[in-house]
Amino acid sequence: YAGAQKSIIVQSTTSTQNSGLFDFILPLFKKQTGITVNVVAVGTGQALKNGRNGDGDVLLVHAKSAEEKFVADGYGVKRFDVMYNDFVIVGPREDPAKLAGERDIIAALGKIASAKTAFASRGDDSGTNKKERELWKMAGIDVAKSSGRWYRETGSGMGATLNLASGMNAYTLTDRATWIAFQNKGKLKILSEGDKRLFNQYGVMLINPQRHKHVKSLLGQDFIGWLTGAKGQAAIASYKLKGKQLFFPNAQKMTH
Amino acid sequence: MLEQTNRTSTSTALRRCKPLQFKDVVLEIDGVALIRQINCTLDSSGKTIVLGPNGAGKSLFLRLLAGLMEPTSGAITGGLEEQDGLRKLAQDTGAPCMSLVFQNPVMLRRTAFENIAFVLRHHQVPKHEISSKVDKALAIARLETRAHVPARRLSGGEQQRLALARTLMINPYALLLDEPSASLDPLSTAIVEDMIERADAMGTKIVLVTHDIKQAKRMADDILFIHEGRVLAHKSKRAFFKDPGSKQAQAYLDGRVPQE
Amino acid sequence: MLEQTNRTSTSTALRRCKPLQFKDVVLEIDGVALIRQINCTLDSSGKTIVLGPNGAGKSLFLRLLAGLMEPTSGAITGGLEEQDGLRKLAQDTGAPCMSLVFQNPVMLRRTAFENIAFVLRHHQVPKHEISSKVDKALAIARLETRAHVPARRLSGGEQQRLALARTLMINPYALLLDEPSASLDPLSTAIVEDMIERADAMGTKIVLVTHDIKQAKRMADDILFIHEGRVLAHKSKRAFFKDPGSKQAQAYLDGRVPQE
Amino acid sequence: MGDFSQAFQIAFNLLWSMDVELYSIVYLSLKVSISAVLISCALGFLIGAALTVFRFPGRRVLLILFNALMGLPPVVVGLMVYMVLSRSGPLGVLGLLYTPTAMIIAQTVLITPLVAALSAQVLQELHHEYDEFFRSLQLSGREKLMTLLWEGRFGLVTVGLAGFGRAISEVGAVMIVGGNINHVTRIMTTAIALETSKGTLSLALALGIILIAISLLVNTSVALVRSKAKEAIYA
Amino acid sequence: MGDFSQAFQIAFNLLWSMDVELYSIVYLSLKVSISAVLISCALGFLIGAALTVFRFPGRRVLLILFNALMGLPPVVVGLMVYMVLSRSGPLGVLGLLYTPTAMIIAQTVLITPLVAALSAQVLQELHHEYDEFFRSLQLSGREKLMTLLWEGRFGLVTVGLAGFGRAISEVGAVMIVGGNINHVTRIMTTAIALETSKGTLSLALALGIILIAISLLVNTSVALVRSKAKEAIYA
Ligand SMILES: Nc1ncnc2c1ncn2[C@@H]1O[C@H](COP(=O)(O)OP(=O)(O)OP(=O)(O)O)[C@@H](O)[C@H]1O
Ligand SMILES: Nc1ncnc2c1ncn2[C@@H]1O[C@H](COP(=O)(O)OP(=O)(O)OP(=O)(O)O)[C@@H](O)[C@H]1O
Ligand SMILES: [Mg+2]
Ligand SMILES: [Mg+2]
Repeated sequence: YAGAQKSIIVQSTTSTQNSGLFDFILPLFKKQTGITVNVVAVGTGQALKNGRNGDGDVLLVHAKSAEEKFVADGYGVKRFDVMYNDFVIVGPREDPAKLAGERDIIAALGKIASAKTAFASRGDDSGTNKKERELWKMAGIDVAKSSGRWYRETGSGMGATLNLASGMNAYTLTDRATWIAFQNKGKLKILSEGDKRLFNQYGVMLINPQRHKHVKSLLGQDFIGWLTGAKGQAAIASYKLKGKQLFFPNAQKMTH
Repeated sequence: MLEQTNRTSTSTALRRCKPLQFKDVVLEIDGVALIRQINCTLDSSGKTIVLGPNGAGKSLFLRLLAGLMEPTSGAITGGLEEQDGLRKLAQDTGAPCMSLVFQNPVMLRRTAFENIAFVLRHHQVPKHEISSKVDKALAIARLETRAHVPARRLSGGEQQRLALARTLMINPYALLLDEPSASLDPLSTAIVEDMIERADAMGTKIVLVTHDIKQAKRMADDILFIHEGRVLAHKSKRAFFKDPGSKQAQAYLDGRVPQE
Repeated sequence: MLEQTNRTSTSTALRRCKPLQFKDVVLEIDGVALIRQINCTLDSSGKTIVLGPNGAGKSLFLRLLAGLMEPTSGAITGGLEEQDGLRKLAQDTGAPCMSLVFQNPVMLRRTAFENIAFVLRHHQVPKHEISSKVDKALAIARLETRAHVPARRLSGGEQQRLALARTLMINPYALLLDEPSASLDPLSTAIVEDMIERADAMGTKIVLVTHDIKQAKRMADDILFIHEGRVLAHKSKRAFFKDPGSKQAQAYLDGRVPQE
Repeated sequence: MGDFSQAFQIAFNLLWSMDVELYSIVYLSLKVSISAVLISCALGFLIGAALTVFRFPGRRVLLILFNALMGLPPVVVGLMVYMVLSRSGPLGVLGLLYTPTAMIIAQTVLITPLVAALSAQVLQELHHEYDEFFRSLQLSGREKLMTLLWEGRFGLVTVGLAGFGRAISEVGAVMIVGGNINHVTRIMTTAIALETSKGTLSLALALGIILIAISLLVNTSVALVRSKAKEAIYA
Repeated sequence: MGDFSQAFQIAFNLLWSMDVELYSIVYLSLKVSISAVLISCALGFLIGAALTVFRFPGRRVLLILFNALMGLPPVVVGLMVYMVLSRSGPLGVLGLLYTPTAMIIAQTVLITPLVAALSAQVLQELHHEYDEFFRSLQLSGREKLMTLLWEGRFGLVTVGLAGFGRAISEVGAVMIVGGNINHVTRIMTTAIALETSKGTLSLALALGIILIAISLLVNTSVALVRSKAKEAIYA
């Protein structure tokens, strides 16, 4: 009815929320369309589960294979690339494992493992965590054996893991956006970055209205369209923190 | 002085009750027999005075009589217990079967006024009558000036008088009193005895525990002597004071240790 | 029967105390004057019996005397209050300045045995003596068989005897008793009176509140009559019973309402 | 360590600047927690009193159960309420998930056992005192129950405050069922959790200080009302 | 919604399979929470008793303060302890952050006010009864305090259980200072939070069920000991 607020729920991850991206682009979207976007930021797995249960209209996460399975299982309509950034390795300024300047991520991880210096892993099956384990595997290191010793699985979100790394001067893998926005850096700094394998892709999809009738598919489509369209992409590109761009739009041209 | 309500007619009906009878009553707590064996029959009216040394089981006897405790074995019958019709009537009119005034006055965390009003409210007294009835009760207990003092701040004797006035308001068919004048001044004692006599005159059954032998002599119709959880004597006043019937009772009256 | 400890000599020393004196004592609670004005001097030994109607302020008087309440104005002096040396001694030997037996016995959530042991433990009685002393106290209170019953489950009279025995164990220089025989049987009353007499004979100051006029006649050295927060008479026993000195006191003794 | 003083500084500035967003978050926190506490007290006091007044088989087991449920983890409560309110849950059609109502439900589930167990404790002491008196007056169960609650009113206030304390400080349950949606379901504790995960610890601590200040305010008001009721004199 | 029954199934299987990892998590949970509760009771009972026994200026303010601190948010407690124990904090040299000790400290800070406020409530009722008796015996403050604690033992057990409930169910504080490090500082609640964020809700719920079962076990044991102590008879 008239005056009723148009709003949708987006299930997303903590990294997008913590980076401040939503706080920047959502008011723009609202101004242009009058639609309020309510973001529920949770762990990647929880976001997917909530999506499967139909507790939301749109899903925006960064775990490509899980997202594709989500769509393939019929929970989502169609997945679109939205933007990317990259992962970096941060660690203590003293850099006991001598990582500084090491572009090759595999070599960097090898140095950490052989120095047995503390490494904080999210250990929560999130997109970031999946990427990290994939990298250790490529480096041929069985971190499970060192769990509880130098390899610390924090079982929590990126922010909490960074707090822990900062508190115990540990190395960790983080997405660049969260890192730039993070305030409690302590003695941590970026020590390894730039490897192609550290690419981090975000995707967006509508939750399948055929499965969940209440899904606001029109409003949801509007949001996805905007995000992957010119205006949204421009908005993402223009979000800067401390003078640095955090996310790089890379949506395919979309028609609707 | 006793409040004569317009429920007198009902009350009289209620008083048509059977004698109260203890049959082989035993009460054990934690395996210790506190009431060892009691057989006795109390008339459905009149004043029974219960005597006996400290710890004899007098208070337990009253509790059993009032149905506040279940005997371990044996049975207590009579009163209105078995007459469902009358018991129902009692509940409808709000008059309880029996009413017990405890040895230690139980005071609600309210003012003296509210303590009495509470009891009335739970006995179907119409709202608009409560305030005036409470005032009357306070006058009986000579607590007019203490009406709005928290009851638990009253003096020992004041609390005892309040507890008694509170109970009399509900016009019970049997009134069980556990040392009601233990900490009363002589005047209050006289007034309380007078109130009890009036209740008796109306046909209310009185069972009164006391250590005041003068009081027993003044008031008793019959006397029940309890010793170590047993009834050693149950006689008319005259008979009891003539011959207490056991050396324990004799020793009790004399204030000395029973001789072997 | 009263426990005569090896601390008798100290106790005697302690008893060299000044008369207890009330000077213009007023006690108000919530703006109501409960003790209106009390001036009196109690000898440092002997048995003072306090009489007065319910709510007169007798228990408050004892509380003020024991230092449990502060007067709103006026002062209570004497005893060991001002003699710091002696007060210190009292604390070292564990004998309190005074000891009060309350109108309602205060029972710890422990057995009868432990209730007495508690008091002893807090009065520097050596550990190995406690058990035998407790047994003696229990014997005095005739509670040997109830030693291991939780105190709050004892009968009214048993609790009162326990409270008294507990207090006597600590051999106070002044013993304040608030209706100690109110719910005692005649034998217990006689024993309690005997115990009080023995304490008196040892030089302990006794202040006893009672409504039992016979008891007052038996025991008193002097009588203090309190009425509505005022001392209306303070005389020797003989003088008081010959002439109570006020129509209120006369009415009290007669058990009637004072005439205007 | 300047973090603490910095936090106080930020807390003060926030309050001083009359930040509208902060006030609406504070308002929602209080609204949710006070609603939950009122419902929990209504339920918990009744349960506590019923467990005290009525003797029935299983009573002791229930008492132990409620004591144990004081240890109900907020996250688990959040999960359970989530599963019920989720679109694919039994009450999904109501569309309550991610609303303040859902948060009130979750907090109510969380606190009711605490209130019930503690009030049973408070009331049992009183029941010892009054049981025989009530029975001698032939009070019905309902009458006993209501009277006991009134007699225990002073102790129950503290129980209610314990419930309030747990509700206002709780984050696990409301986070799951409320979703910490900005301007919709964000409350003090979820905001604190968010700021913590952003690493803005001083701001998080500042919010914490404000939360404790609110809690102090609530407790002080209750204490004032209570001392007017002259607790010491009646008890 | 089969999630619930599935959760019970998983919980049962987990317990049945004698999963070593599960047991070590349960063990650490109990170790941390019980340690914290014991310390909190030692402190909180004393504080509660002291606030009851001693009259001093500021006593009422302190009582209100402890009541208010029942609403201390776990995350805030976690943050404060984190700041103190962090490498750059005042006690950083001790290297306690991310150890079970840190978790015990955080939980102790969290629960002590709860225990203090509730025990003050329990003890005040008793103090009414005993105050004059104690004073007539000229007990010292310390003696009064210890006696009051003993007389109040039955009520204090429930207070302790409330503290235990809050400790064992708490996640915000231990997460921050413990870090939920696998094999080192992971306990039941942090594991539940982790599984929740992974979206494996059934497993999370299963762990919750186990946690409640443990809580039940602890409470049942306490209740058994307590009924041996014949509470009803002494009180
Ligand atoms: N719940 C209980 N547990 C254990 N013993 C009890 C319990 N209740 C009463 N007793 C014991 O039973 C005995 C009788 O108690 P009761 O209160 O009937 O005595 P009484 O005759 O009223 O004495 P008094 O004249 O002192 O009031 C006492 O020795 C008392 O200690
Ligand atoms: N804390 C209080 N608040 C208000 N009134 C009180 C308080 N304490 C005592 N009173 C009142 O003071 C009066 C005197 O009390 P007190 O207990 O001294 O009487 P008493 O002479 O010992 O009477 P009794 O013979 O009944 O024991 C009573 O009317 C009582 O109601
Ligand atoms: Mg008795
Ligand atoms: Mg008195």
